[in-house]
Amino acid sequence: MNIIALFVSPLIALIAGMFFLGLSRKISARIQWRYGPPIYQPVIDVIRSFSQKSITHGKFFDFGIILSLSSSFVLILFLPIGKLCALTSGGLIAFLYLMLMGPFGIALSGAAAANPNSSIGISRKFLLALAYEVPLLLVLLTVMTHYHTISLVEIVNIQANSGWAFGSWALILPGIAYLLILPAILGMRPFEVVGAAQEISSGPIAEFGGKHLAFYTLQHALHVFVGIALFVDIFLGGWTFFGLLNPLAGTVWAVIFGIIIFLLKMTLVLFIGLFVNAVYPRFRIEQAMQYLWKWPTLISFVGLIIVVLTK
Amino acid sequence: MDRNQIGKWLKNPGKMANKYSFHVVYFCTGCGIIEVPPSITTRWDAERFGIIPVATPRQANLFLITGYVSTKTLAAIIRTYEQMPEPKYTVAFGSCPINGGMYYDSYNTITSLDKYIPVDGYIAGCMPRPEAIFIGVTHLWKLIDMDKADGYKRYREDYVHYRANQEQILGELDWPPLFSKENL
Amino acid sequence: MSLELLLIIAFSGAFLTYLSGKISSQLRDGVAVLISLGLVAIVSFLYNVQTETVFYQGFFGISLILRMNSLAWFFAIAIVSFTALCIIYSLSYMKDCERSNYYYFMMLLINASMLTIVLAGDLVTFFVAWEIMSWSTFLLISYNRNGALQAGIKYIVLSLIGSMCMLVGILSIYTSFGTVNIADVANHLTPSSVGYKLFLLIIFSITFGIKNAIMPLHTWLPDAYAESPSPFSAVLSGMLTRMGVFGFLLIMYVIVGMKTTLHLGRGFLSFNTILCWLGAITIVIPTFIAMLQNDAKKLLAWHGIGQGGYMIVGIAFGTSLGAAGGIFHTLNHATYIVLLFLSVGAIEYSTNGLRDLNSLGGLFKKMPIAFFGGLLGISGLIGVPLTNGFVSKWLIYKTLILGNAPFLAFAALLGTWGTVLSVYKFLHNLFLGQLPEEHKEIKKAPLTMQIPIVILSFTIILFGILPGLPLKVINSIIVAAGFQALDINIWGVTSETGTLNMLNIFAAIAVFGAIFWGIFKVARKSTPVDQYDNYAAGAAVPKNKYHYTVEYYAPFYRMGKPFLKDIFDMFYNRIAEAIGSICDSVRKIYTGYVGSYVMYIVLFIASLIFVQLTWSIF
Amino acid sequence: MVNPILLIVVPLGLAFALPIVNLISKKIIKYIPVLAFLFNLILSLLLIPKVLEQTIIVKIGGFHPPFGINLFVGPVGILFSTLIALAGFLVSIYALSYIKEGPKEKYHILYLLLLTGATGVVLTGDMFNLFVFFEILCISSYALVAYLGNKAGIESSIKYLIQGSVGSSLLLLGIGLLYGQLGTLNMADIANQINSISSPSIFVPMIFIITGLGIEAAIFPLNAWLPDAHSSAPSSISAILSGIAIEVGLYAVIRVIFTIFNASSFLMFFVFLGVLTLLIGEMSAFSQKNIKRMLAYSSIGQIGLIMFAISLNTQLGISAGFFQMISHTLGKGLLFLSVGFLIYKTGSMKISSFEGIGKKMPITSLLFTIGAFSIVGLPPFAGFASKFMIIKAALTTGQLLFTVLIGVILLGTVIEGAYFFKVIQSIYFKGTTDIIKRDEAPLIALISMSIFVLLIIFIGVYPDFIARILNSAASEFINRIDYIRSVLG
Repeated sequence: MNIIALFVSPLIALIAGMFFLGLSRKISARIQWRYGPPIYQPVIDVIRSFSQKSITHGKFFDFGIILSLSSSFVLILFLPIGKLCALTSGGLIAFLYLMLMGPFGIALSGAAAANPNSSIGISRKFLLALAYEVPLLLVLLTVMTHYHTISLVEIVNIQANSGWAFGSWALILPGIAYLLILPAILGMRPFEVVGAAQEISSGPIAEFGGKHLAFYTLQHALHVFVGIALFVDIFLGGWTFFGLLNPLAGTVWAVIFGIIIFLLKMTLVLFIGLFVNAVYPRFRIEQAMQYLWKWPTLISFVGLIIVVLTK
Repeated sequence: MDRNQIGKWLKNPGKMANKYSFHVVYFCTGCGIIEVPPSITTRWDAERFGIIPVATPRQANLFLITGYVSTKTLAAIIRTYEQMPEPKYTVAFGSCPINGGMYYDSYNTITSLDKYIPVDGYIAGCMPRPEAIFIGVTHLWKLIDMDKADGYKRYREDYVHYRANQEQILGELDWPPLFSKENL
Repeated sequence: MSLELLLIIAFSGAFLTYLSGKISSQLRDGVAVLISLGLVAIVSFLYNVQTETVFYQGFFGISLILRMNSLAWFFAIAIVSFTALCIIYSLSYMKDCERSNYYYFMMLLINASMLTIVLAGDLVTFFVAWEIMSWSTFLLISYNRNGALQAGIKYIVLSLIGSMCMLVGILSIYTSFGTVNIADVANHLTPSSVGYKLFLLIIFSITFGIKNAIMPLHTWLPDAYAESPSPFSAVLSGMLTRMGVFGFLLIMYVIVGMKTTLHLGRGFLSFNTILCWLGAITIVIPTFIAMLQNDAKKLLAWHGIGQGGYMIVGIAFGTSLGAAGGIFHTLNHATYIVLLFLSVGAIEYSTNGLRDLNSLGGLFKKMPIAFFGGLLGISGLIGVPLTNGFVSKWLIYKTLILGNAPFLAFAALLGTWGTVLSVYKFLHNLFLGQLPEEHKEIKKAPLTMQIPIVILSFTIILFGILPGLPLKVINSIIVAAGFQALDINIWGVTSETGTLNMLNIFAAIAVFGAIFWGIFKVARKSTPVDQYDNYAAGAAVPKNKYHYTVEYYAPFYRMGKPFLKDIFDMFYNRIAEAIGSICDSVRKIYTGYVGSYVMYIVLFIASLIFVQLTWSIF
Repeated sequence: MVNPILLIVVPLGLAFALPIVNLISKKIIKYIPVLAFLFNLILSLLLIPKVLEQTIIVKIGGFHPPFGINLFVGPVGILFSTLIALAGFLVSIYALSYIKEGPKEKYHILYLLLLTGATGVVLTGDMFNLFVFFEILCISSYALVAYLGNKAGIESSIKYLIQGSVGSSLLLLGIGLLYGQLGTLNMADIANQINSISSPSIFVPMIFIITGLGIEAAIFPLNAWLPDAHSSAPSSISAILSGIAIEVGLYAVIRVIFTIFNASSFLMFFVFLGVLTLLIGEMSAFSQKNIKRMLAYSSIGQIGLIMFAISLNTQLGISAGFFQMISHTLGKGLLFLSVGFLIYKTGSMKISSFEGIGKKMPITSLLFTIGAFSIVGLPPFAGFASKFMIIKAALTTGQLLFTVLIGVILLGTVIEGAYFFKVIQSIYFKGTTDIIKRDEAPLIALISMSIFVLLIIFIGVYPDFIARILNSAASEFINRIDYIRSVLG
């Protein structure tokens, strides 16, 4: 199973991630009363990027983006996609750290380019990351404390009984907090300050063209995938759906349907983010930080206290 | 997408992708930029052709020059053009880049953009309507299919010539030549 | 090889170095390197040796003892190795500096005294070595003059306060039990009262807390780190400050004993919980203060404080995982902070003493070795997987989360995310971004400066991928302290509640890295361009007109600056000022006027009579 | 058998012989103190083992005490006389190169007299003799303080003189009152009879004597003369005043309290007084700009520490106090001596003028540093061992009060550390970074100071070397009956 997951889950993640990118463009267009691009438009973009002759600001410029993409793929291996999970070593903590490496690689690469806009973008990225990591860490700690495990797989499996985490009411507040910070994790509006195209020429990736841009797009797709999948895994029960798959237990079909259920759940969550994305303007970075450190943090903090007290 | 498209995709995916994914650097050079917002928003929705604006030339493959080009802007245009990765296409929008338009005798407006950077297609008019942009894009598709949108190649081949023209009008350029003898 | 001989070599080596410096500087360099490497060799031969010798009885008849066990060996090998690397580094860094003989002498003296501290089998030896370390450190902190003087005074005053506390503690043990032998003291202490144990723990915690710079006793550290010569800053942050950790281990788990320490008090008001929380505060606040720093070494110094918090949390939490994590973090922190200080030192060397984050940048092409040192160093500091920092932090997080201390875990994790910001700023403002014109031509860092950086970088990766190597020793330490043994493999830690397999992660990253590197190579070749050829809305990026790394996290500064002040430092400064003014007014007792002096005599007689009449004591 | 009286007679005789020698040769006179104290040192060292076995009572003129005057050469006496001889010897070596101007023969006479007086005070067993020797000590020090003849010297000498005279009068009054009531001046005899009279009538002489001696002993608040006198005397004399004179004064105070009046209940007051003296001394020294005043205030602090230790009234406490005296003599002596040349070369007593002197005079600066470390109490120097012993003594009593006072004392140590380290910083790490031509103190002075350093390190590392004599000295104070018995037979 692990061996299969090793090959399958990166593929699923990549395809689903690209699909989500395309979907989000399409949905946004529809919300704006446009026809919108074909859903496979991101794939075309990636191919186009690959075909172009990019520039490089040196070896380190290349290194950063390769590091970013490959660590994003490693991250996928730690994520239970349906019932597939290739690596469990280190649990959610290792996962958190690996989540850091993607943006970190891009930051290194962008800074090596020495573009002022990249530097500003990276600075914003890190500040935004700090801003949303505070509630995110609280949320994850709440979940880990509640289930008393650091393993993502176990968290998913425990939820199989009730179908989702909200069966235990203590986790409702962290769930809300996660939804509040989800746009920030995905880099969507109103938290789109990092790659603000209009003011800082898309920030960290200002110098990325050709294959660098292609790699970045893939990384971004994976990032979106991970951000949503994490929510699905820790709150919506991952592959489980209120005992729907119980009759199939032990068969290959259970795995396949598990993945499908997982992806459906993800799509659902994505929609929530997209609606917010489509109708909101952008926060300034200070506003974003203040917002993230106010409501989501407060909610998740209260959630953590409740979980600690009820334990 | 129809059947024969698939064949083309398999044969030369890069070219096809370039066709259907125009990332445009909208350089707000002149009054023509006023026609761009309608074309990318709800009314005409350029995104259905894969055309989206990007913020930096590094990510773009289409350069839309919207309106007259003053000598001062020319420097920025050349710089931006040179920073775009190949393959890249230039479309001049409005009559001014073609022949100077109403600024034909202005002392600081260049009358023919083609002398300084290669232009793959012109959209004439003052101002052209947004529909004209789409017509221009479909023409560009055909040119790409026929490998005739080869402005960037011309630029490489005739770089000495272009650079001389640029220096003639701008004086000493404050950036090094894009192509030195080694990488020509 | 007996332990006395080791120390004799260490101490006499220091003097020998000084004397040979009088003859020629090359000879001195040779002797210094030889001595430090020799110590590394000797200590590594002592692996797995358990021995104890009484080496001196002339100090008030107290048997002074040297002892070697796994705890001592672990710290000893770290001390001598890091000092050796820093000595090698110093060869070129300190080449044209004044008083270089003195510098080497002090370095080796500090090395020897630290070695004595860890080998001490009784508290008097411990104290004596501790004090020698303190004053010699003071002498070396002050070495750089100017700003260093204030730092030195701050250090020595706090250090004196600490050692006075320890002196009281040691003598109270000595008078109570009549012995200072650590093992005997531990035996005697078992039946004594809880209050006395708590007293000892608190009084020693002050000492070690000052040395390990736990909030609110940290104020000496930022200045001291920033103002010392870089190789010494490295030793200072890597090992010398961590003598505090050693002290905590000693007092908590050897002298007072693990079972007792962990059960002093109830609930939140227990000794180890409070220490944990102090550690947590130490993690968070300094890490965020570090973001505001503009001096590369000061930034690292604040991180030094913050990382110390992890060790304290790990050790004080009192589980095998936590203790192992805390001890391992001590070693890891030493590797990467030494590496970072050496990298900064290389920059200082190349740019003639610049370490201001706002005026450097873009050095990564000019100084690739220092850059990779810095990169790996900050990766370790953050705890990026595959570096050793990850493993120890993982151990600490895991024990905190599973030990139902989510708030402590939150503090620890938050510290890490704060670290990311400030160390990225560190890397960016030094190495990445644009290269200022004046640094186009810089001095090349010589080989002796690069070798230690390479070795340390390699160590970071090695311990990151194969953490089992040091964890094996650490396991025996924690077992000796009475903890349950961990299931250590060469690639990580196994347990029912979560396994860490660094080799897996390494393999995954390596495979994916190779795949994408391959794809990257196969894809269309990219054109190399100059660093200044980048997009700024069609205009040229001005050279040297402005430096965009200034105020790197400007929005955060605007928000955080009012809150992120070192209030403790201000508080202490106020106290120092107050004491100064009190002293001044006390001095006015001596008026300089004989009449008042004679009056004092009369007053004295009067007070004697008063005492007699009131209390009839005679 | 060698007669301990030679310890007094030889320097005294040489002091009087010195003017005659001066007539013969002016060059030779400066070697006379050296010889005198070398003799004293050797004699004292020879006497130590004997004294430790059996106290020596020298009956002057063969009259049996209490009728005759006697010398009591007990462990305390021999400890002090060794210390005096040692310090006197080393400082006189130092003075060979240091005293170059002024009326040299007077210096040497007064120097000999000063130390003779000190030796006399510690060896005598007679109350009036104590007064006489004390006066010799004081008067010669008044004169020596004014030796340089400058305004500050004379002013402080007069201040010293006035306070000293008040003290002497009080001392004389006290002795007179005692004599009037008991009809004897022999210390053992007074001690023997002290309980026979009512307490108010011994209390009054006691406070007079304590105050009188306390002025020389620099007990707070009787020490106002000290900063002036110590700072304006020549450095060699400052070393003796700080290292010997005030400790001899303190010895006298303690002798009076312990042996004569048996007023150990009074010591509780002295504990507080000691701590107060320490704090006042250290705090006054803290912001001093003048190095010698700083050292002088530091001496006050050290005296407070010694007082505290001795007032603990335990065997351990008293021996710790003596140990502290030894380490203070060595440490402070070294500091004053080294500072003497630092001042000589820079021409100023301001601490700020020492900036960068560490390059000019590396060895002298190093010696100063070691002295400072020892005074602050850093291992492995003598000051640490003595401070260790004091704290141990205080903690051994097991009383909470002493533990708290130890805290206060250690605070004083921290303050002391702070100001000494500031000086060390300005010596080494301020001023120019250029290479300066060396201008070191003369070799002979360096040798003398180096012996101080060797002793400091040796005692610091091997305190057991003097443990026995300290112990018996402490028991001499504790066992008052033994004292009386051994004198009166």
